[in-house]
Amino acid sequence: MASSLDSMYTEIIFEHDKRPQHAGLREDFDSEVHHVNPSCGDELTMRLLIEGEGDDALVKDISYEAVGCAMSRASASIMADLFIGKTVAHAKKVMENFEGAMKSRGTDAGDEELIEDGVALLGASKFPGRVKCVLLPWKAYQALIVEAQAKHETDAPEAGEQA
Amino acid sequence: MASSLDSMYTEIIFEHDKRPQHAGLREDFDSEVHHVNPSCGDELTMRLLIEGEGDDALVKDISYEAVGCAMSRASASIMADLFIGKTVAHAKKVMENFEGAMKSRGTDAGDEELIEDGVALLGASKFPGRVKCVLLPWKAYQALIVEAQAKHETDAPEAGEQA
Amino acid sequence: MTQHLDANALREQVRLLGRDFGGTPLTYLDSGATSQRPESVIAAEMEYLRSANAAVKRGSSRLAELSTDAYEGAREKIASFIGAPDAQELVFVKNATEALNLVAYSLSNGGPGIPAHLTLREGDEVLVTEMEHHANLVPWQEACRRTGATLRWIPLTDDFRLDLSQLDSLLTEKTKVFAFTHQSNVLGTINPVQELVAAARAVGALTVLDTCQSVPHMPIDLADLGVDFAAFSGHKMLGPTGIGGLWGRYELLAQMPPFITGGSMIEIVTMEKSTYAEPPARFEAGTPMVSQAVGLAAAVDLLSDIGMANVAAHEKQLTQRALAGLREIPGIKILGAAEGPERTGAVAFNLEGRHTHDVGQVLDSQGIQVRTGHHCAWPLHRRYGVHGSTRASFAPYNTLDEVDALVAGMHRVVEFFARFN
Amino acid sequence: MTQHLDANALREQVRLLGRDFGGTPLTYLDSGATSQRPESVIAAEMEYLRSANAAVKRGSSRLAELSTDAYEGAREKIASFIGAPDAQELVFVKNATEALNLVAYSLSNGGPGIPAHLTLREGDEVLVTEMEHHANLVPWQEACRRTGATLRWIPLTDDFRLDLSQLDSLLTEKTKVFAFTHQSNVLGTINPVQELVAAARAVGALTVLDTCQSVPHMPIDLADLGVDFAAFSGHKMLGPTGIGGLWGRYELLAQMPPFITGGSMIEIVTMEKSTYAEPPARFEAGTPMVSQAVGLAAAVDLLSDIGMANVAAHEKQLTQRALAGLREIPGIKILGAAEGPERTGAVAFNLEGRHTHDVGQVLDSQGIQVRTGHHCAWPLHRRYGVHGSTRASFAPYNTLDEVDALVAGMHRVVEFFARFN
Ligand SMILES: Cc1ncc(COP(=O)(O)O)c(C=O)c1O
Ligand SMILES: Cc1ncc(COP(=O)(O)O)c(C=O)c1O
Repeated sequence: MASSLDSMYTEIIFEHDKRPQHAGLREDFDSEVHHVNPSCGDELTMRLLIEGEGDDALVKDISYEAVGCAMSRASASIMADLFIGKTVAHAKKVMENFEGAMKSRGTDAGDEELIEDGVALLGASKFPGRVKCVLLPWKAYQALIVEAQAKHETDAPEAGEQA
Repeated sequence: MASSLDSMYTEIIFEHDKRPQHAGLREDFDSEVHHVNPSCGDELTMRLLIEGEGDDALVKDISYEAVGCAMSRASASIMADLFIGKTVAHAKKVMENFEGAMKSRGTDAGDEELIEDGVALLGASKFPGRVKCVLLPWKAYQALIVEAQAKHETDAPEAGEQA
Repeated sequence: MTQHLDANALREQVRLLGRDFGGTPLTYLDSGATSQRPESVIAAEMEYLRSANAAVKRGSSRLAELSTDAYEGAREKIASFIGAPDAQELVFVKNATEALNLVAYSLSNGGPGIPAHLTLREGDEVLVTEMEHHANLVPWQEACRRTGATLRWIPLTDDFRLDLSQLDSLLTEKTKVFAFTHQSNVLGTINPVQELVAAARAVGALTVLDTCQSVPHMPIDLADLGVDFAAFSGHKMLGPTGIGGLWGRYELLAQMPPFITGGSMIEIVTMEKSTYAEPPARFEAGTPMVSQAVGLAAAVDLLSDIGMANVAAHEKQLTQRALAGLREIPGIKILGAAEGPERTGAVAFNLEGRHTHDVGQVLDSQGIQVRTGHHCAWPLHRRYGVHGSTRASFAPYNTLDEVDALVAGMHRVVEFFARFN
Repeated sequence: MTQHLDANALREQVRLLGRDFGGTPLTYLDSGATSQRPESVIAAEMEYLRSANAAVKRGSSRLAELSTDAYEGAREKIASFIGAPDAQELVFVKNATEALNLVAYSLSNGGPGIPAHLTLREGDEVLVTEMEHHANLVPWQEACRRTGATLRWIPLTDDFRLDLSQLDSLLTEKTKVFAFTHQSNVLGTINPVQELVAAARAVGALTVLDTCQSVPHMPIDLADLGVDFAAFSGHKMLGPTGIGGLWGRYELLAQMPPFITGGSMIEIVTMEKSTYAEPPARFEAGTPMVSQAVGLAAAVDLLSDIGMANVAAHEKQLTQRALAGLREIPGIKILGAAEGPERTGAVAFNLEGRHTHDVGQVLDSQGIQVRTGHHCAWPLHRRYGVHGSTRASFAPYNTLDEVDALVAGMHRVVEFFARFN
């Protein structure tokens, strides 16, 4: 069997697939999205809760329900684990590094310091057809953060003046 | 210049093109059609007057206005000349023989006894793109005769009983 | 016609099938999605391009004559292949999806003088089935939305057939159009076309048959089937992409308004108003896919040479072998009936606890190309409680060895994932 | 980029141009209708078919990856050739006619949540011109009929240009769409796109540019031209039939409802209802024309190699030589302006007292292939009081010798008919 297959499907992937971290939908959230992968019908519902404003805001919770392949389920689990408890600014940096590596077709190994367990997902970067599966939760987070921040700004209209 | 060109464009064609027989639209008619050749925009208005019923009816007049190439104008002129004064049955026989020869790509010379001057039009049968031009008036006649006969039947509803 | 189909001889003609992936040979089992083009099809298109290519049906030049002959000759050949009584009933389109949209739009476009039985209106119903490909579902949803008509559908039974028990209440005097597939692209189920057509006729409904998965795989006689319209794609029957057909009864086409409009489909054009040519020209606006029609005619020649009865028998054999082999593997659930006269062509399945993407990936690592996902039949998958399936589908060039490779490949898939249990 | 265009070198790559008719060599002067495919275009398509052909954008197989890369790579190459800021703004269609119908249908389909500026309604106006090809006229007549909007048009001047003297009263706040051609396929007139776009912007009208006759013949930068949509056909630019493009601003495409619906353009499908994918997928229902897109990308490579500025200069030279030669022939009337910076590409004319079919036939007997008839621009011909015209049109592979053959050929036409005076 091709070794690129073995570098994609590893113990850690199936660990996350079988026992996804932070899975389930929790009631306390600022924003919710429902994303699908139209070519295979995979579906992801994800919720985000943040605290504070701007880049310094904290990711308090990411909860989700993911129907999909091992790669996309592991990806949601790993991402949630990476982001929860971190600042929005940090999440953004991780996201950029991870997306770049994921789309590099295996030429960019990513910054392990930043993306940590996300490295385990990069095996899929050699399979362009599967990159979408892995990025599904990350794209969901991108939509969620925009919405959550907009909500916080409306909730606290004086924020701008206070700054 | 190719001899097939010379066999299409003959004195007799240009004679009819320049001095079309029976041209002009006359007021006494049973049916009228307006046909076009959509690919070049040629237009033909043609009228038919018959006398009597069924196959024995006489073609009393064919009048027309033709905008088109030399072949299609000559065709209208020659056809009108062939049909006027003849029975509908005879016209039908001529039509069948002529159409068969015209669509034969030059393999069927037609029955000269029947189609007479129509022979002059058969040079176009080697040019499939031009067959439409030549057949335009003949198709018009086919539509006209159906309409004219229908009209005569309505005008004389007892016709069937009398026969 | 040969007595038996020689798949290996045919494979020699399909260069792509000989390729490998770094030493792993290719096993192409996705012809239900798109088939591979034999050299004779490629050669016919090239020969046309090198000797006769020009704008068709225009004027007085010899190249235009040659190209028109090639295009109309292709129409005649393909029409006769599907049993169309008259070549003028065959409209060339880019794919089956365009063909089905053509009917759905034409019936909802209306216009001056279009008869009521060819105009969808509020109060009318369109009947489809729960096993349709999206191409024979979404256009009807949209036509209903535009016109106010109502969409209804025939549900599926637990044994992967149309549930016809309530047909009387679904197919009624209100039904203006009944659109259904000849053969499911997932289940392989062949529907009882003549029975359904008779029922539609009895209530005066028009019938639209999706023949995407039947024309490439069995002998078809549209006149005999009795439907009013049929749609198919060239690329699923050894022909080029970019060409397909809509067949329709001439008396219906002749009364229907156009769909796509523009050059070559008109009669008279003024700035104020246009009138339209007779079918098939009325439905072929713009410069047509001439070289692709020529390619499809060559594909039809090849299929006729092989003999469609032989194709059907061959694919039946492949299907049976696949079903028998896959059934033995623990954890595999076939999405479709057991082998029988009313199922062929495609074998879809799931491996318990594993997603179709993951299964497909491990098959791919062995060079085996199958389709994963919902195969554009999402409602069907939802009906059977699955999100997708892994599908192997066959063409005349597939061999029993390839089916065996699939079965062996699935055994390896099971082993591979067992490591992580 | 070469400094000058070497038409003879290019001719070596186009096999059909070397053919003859029983000893009479071919002179192909009908590339405005359809161009000939160079061997590099044919080879690119064949290479794809023999190594990578599969259903694109589907699942987890390596062939699907290769074919998706080929298809999306073609999109990027072609998008950059026309100056599209983002490849996702380029929708593949079968021809320009489909592209223009796509816009006309999408703007008249309506549906939940479609903004008003993208929905044609009663009271709205659509503005076109009297020089449009039927492909950019009839779809708008039909869209107006379906929606109750009103069609208006810019008339033509006696010197073969748009008559912009009344533009203020034609292009108003009521105008929702202004659709016009970049270059007339009959007159050769190049319209002042930027001026017209500015006027449309001032009243908030969407602009739709027919670039069928400009993209193949001159450098085009759509972003720079400022239009909202543009349509072109592959077969007029050395590419295959069956492939063309609609370019549109992403923010508009993203808000527009689909045209043709079916597989691969959906987001979620249930029996009741479907939602749609993002552009360009939303507008590419069904199996796409992958090998043809690959062929068109190869054509674009070739044109880029030659350099579009060189193509334009070369065709300008051919046009001038044709105009100069034909003008000398008694009885010939050119349908179009004298040579100048705002006219190129096509030379249409009439011979007094002779029908275009008859003229074309005698040219054909000399191997010269031109187009006869109204060239799908019937209103334009009516405007100038003629039923049709004979048109010579050029591609990069045409030579001055061929233009001289046309002029000599027309001298012979005059002699031929003189026999019968
Ligand atoms: C100006 C113009 N617009 C539109 C078209 C239509 O192109 P197609 O037939 O490829 O759809 C043509 C070519 O025939 C044209 O010259
Ligand atoms: C049953 C069925 N209908 C319709 C289609 C659509 O065909 P195309 O994508 O060629 O338009 C397909 C193939 O994808 C199919 O299998």
